[in-house]
Amino acid sequence: MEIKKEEAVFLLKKMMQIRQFEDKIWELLSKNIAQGGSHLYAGEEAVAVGAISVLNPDDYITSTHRGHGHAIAKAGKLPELMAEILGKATGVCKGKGGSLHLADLSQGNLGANGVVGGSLGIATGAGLSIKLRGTKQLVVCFFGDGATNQGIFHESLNMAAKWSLPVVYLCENNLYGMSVSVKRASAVEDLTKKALAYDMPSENIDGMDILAVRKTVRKWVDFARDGKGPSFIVCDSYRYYGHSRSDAKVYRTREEEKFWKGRDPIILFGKKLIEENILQEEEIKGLESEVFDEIEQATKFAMESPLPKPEALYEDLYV
Amino acid sequence: MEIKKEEAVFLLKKMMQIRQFEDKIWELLSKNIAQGGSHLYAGEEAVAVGAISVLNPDDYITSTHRGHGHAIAKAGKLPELMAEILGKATGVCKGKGGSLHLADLSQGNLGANGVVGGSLGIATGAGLSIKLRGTKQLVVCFFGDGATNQGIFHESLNMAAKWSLPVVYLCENNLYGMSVSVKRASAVEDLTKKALAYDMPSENIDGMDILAVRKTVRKWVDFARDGKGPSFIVCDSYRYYGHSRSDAKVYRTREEEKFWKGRDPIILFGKKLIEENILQEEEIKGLESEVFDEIEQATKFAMESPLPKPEALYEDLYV
Amino acid sequence: MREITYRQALNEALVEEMERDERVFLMGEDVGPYGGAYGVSKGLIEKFGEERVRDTAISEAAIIGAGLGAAMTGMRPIVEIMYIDFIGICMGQINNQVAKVRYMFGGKTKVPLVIRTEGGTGRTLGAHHSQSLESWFIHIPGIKVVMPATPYDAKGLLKTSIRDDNPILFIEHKMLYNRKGEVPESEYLVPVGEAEVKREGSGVTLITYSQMLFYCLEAAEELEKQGISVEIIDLRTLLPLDIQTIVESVKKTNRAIIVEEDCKTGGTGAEIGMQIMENAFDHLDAPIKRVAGADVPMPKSPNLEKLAIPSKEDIIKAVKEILGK
Amino acid sequence: MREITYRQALNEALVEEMERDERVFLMGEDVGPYGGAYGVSKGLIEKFGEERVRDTAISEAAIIGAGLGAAMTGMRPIVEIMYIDFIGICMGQINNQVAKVRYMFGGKTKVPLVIRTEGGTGRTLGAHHSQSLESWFIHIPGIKVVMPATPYDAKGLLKTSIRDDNPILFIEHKMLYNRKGEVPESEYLVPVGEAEVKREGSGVTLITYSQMLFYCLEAAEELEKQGISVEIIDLRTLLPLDIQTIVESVKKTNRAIIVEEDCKTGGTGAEIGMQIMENAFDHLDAPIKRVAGADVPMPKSPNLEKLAIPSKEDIIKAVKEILGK
Ligand SMILES: Cc1ncc(C[n+]2csc(CCOP(=O)(O)OP(=O)(O)O)c2C)c(N)n1
Ligand SMILES: Cc1ncc(C[n+]2csc(CCOP(=O)(O)OP(=O)(O)O)c2C)c(N)n1
Ligand SMILES: [Mg+2]
Ligand SMILES: [Mg+2]
Repeated sequence: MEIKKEEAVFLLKKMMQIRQFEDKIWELLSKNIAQGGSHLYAGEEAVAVGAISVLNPDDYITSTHRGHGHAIAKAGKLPELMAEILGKATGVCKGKGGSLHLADLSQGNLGANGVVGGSLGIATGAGLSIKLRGTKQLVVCFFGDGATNQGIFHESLNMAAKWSLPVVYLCENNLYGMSVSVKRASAVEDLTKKALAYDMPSENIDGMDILAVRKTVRKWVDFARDGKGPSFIVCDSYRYYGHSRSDAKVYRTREEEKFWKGRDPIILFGKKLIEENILQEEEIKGLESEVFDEIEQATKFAMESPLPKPEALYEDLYV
Repeated sequence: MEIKKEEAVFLLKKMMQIRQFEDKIWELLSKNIAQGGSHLYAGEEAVAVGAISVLNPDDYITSTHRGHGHAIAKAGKLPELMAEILGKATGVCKGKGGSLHLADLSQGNLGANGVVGGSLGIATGAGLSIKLRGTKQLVVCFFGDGATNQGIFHESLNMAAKWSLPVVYLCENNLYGMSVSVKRASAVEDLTKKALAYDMPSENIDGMDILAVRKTVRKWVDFARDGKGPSFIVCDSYRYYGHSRSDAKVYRTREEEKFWKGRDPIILFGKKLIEENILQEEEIKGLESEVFDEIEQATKFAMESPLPKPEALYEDLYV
Repeated sequence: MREITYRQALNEALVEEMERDERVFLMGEDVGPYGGAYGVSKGLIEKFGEERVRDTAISEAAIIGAGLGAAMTGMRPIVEIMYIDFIGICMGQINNQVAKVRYMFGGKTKVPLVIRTEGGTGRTLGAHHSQSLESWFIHIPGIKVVMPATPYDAKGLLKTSIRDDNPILFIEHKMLYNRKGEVPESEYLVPVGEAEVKREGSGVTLITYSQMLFYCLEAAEELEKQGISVEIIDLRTLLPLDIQTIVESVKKTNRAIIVEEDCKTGGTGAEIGMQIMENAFDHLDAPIKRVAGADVPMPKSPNLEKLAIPSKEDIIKAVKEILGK
Repeated sequence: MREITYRQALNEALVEEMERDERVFLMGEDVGPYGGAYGVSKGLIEKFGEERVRDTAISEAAIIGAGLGAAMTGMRPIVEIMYIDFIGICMGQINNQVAKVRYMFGGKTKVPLVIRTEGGTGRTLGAHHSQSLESWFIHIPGIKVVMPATPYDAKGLLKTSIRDDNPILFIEHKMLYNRKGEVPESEYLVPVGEAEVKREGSGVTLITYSQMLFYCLEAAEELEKQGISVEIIDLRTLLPLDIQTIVESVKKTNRAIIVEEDCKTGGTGAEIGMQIMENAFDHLDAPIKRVAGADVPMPKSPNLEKLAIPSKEDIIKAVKEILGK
């Protein structure tokens, strides 16, 4: 395994941050401390962390309704993200966005999106902007399997391919769009076929294996940076929680859940690091408790933060 | 050539009707007798006539902004169609639709559409309706190359493929969407590739050869009627006139126009019929002048027809 | 009379109409085994099977387009757009196709299509899941817009909408699904296009619909204690607007306030207010008022979300202002 | 002063702003060699090249989305939707993304995006090429809506819109492209958000915009001959609405008529009328009137098309009615 200890620690810790962050949000939702919808990313950590870890800080990402993981991976600060989810004035969007709209423009995160497929056009336009400005940046555009059935997905891929824009379209295939399986929603189960309509190179990889994600994304990131245009990557993964709080998960079996949890990306990566003698069991435990403290602090910060002032209602609308 | 004389005459005459109809509309536009937009079908006759000639009367079609040809081929009556284009009360839509909205529900023509891609969903829904009602009908959905870049094209094909609906999606590839060539608009020049995203069978054929169109469409019509689902056919063709009256055609060369006019579907089919001794030169001339008379009569009817009464403004909105 | 929830009332309407007419079917995202995002179609797929209760891909434009094609060819589809917030994606299909085909084609087709959707604020879901976009649709001739507030009206109006030969946008409210109300066991219908006086009064007319009805009713209770009598009209249908019922009331009270949850500017209150002005100007003793949502995207924070829509207090304040108290 | 057409005026604005700021670029269907469906961008691709004048596929949603993404990352795109009739296809992108990102993200981004489009009736193009949909957009907080009538305003407002850091829907009118008017050679700007009194008068205020301005001016000429004095306000920007200019005029004339080309119900006149009522009720000597389009999809027939929108005669009639003459 060609990975330095420092990097391994970084990756593992990021994944742990996401996992524990999501578990905490779940807890806050259950206690009604967090209100509204939150679509949790637990189980899919290897995708966001793997993909974003090969980017430069000034590269862009666009995110989804299931965006906590992307935001954390893209240098998002846990306290401000947590505060945003609770709708607090200290949140990264001043409490106006919430879970579905985490964005941090200063970190190149062009935003989560409450609309499935809603970021596809934005990512494509950011790619066009890079091309016109002549920088060496690029965009990773995250979206779910369900989003590949939205018209704008197709319009965007066509535009990016035709104009050879530096965008990596990264599909997080977690088998379901809400309750409807890929099998029931899409005419093709192998989603890479959707790129054939645009002569766009595509690849399907194991989204539970962070090193596989990194390797593949790096390949297509280099491709884009070399001016060779966009690509389409499908990462197979699984969301551990239901689609949202009220989801009884009638559409999937407990066996299936067990199968995927048996391939947990954090455990898998941790095991590998131990096997290859890069990290020791204790170090991993240490990381976990470090992250635990970070999450506790973030939660404390978020919970103690004030709600926005009433005047904020009319602020930030127009420049 | 396996075609009976009666049938050959029918096909040839239909194509002539469309050609002369369109030439007449062009004349009426130039004289400002016809107002507004009319996108003329001249040059593409083999596609509409070939495809529709293999359908049953109770099969459906959906049409486009370039819809005169489809309407005529689908048993449309020339006088009522001409009257509609002139906005007359005797028109097939009582003068409310016009050139862009020719429809004749009683003949299974679910309508032309001023919106590119606007009929794709309707065709798909008609296919679903057939499936639910359990009849043996089917739908041929016409649209242009440009429409394949619209989101709803993709959503519709996915839906039809997933549900195995009896719809033949027929793309009239006349090389341009208004002024933008397929090459400049679409990431793939071979439009059949767009069906790969839906595992939908597809075929690219010569749309200037009416027999080729008939043969291929019949194959996929049978396929749909057998319950095997949708298909995607790309017919290469060419529009003789500009996109609309004001089009200076700066985006294409006179050589290209000459090349395609050298493959005129009516002349080609006529020649073949003479070669194979199915029709004589004189018979063809005779047909042409028969059609000439029909068009003159239709024009007279249309021009002499009254405009709708003012009360008509508020009629036909709600049931 | 028995009390059931708005959700159950809608569910009963779907079941009864699907049993009554086999041309009726339901199609949308997660309407099958999941039972719809807010549970309205629970149990339907078990009862009517996969052919008549169809889970679709996330393809709003094709859902509407396909609904239209089916409606034009002999079926009576009910299609669901999960949140009205997403309806922009299929606005082209609704505006240009669904609403216009009949007129454009000289009356030679009809479109018995119900588009069920859900709107409004109250769950701190932020700007993409909290909109009230009904006013776009009252500007689209060719469709009707129905927005029931009570379980009784929800059931009666959904049944009537399904039987209507015109396309209908049927907008439910996310905060009403759990609300209970009296609903008879036996069959009944509520006509589309008729408002109802939900509370009689003499001092001022509150014109409202959907969730805001309950805010108005609460405000009226409180005002009554203070000796102020309020009449409340629940529009139930926004297009066509039952201006007659409104005008009759305004002629009696001489004062009108429109209470609406949507953003004020360009909202439904503007049209209602203008129609009152056009039809009852001489009866007005004070300018018509609007108590409406703030002109901002819906913020996530629970306190800002509350501020962004009318409150009971806002209504009470407006009533007192219009009465000069 | 020299006279040029509305088309030329717009073209000059594009050229000047693209020369001034290299972040400005144009993207849309047939904007390149074809020069735009109505010829506004003729010559631009020759001047600025294919990178800055981009012909797109027929993909309205992606056009808007990509414009937004570029605007958020340092560019100043002008995107074109060929007819406003097609804007429903990208309504989701405009409403949920373009208009909302800044607010949702706590003010941490800005969207210097101009969406140019074209609307209105007059060419007997039927229901899919003749709509006036501006009222949908005044109901979308976060964007601005600009609708110039004269060549002077077209140029000055387009330049200002391009320099604005907010998203702007800029709606041209198909019947105005060939209309000439005075436009200075030297540079000038017209501020977004300011209405203008285009004709002073005393008896009644006509509030209008876009093509209807000229109908109002003609009606006023004729009314003057009959001794009736009419004041005409050209709104120029619909959102934000310059209610102050309107109210000042109404306080003077005590009568207001809104003349609008869009369908009456839920149209812009409703909002304008309500704001007048809210701000100048005590100054009104008569109910505010709307002279507006018919509530139908636009019929093809030339006679019905004319009937479906206000005529000079309709305006004259309304003025006389409001004056009790
Ligand atoms: C346009 C649109 N339609 C429907 C929804 C409701 N919705 C939210 S998430 C979701 C499923 C999305 O599936 P997928 O893209 O696979 O992402 P996942 O949730 O699996 O991560 C749906 C239907 C939405 N937010 N936007
Ligand atoms: C949604 C939409 N966008 C743009 C237009 C304007 N327009 C009318 S026809 C056309 C070109 C269509 O090209 P294609 O689909 O290839 O059909 P063709 O005209 O070549 O037959 C365009 C851009 C439209 N009518 N609808
Ligand atoms: Mg998914
Ligand atoms: Mg074409």
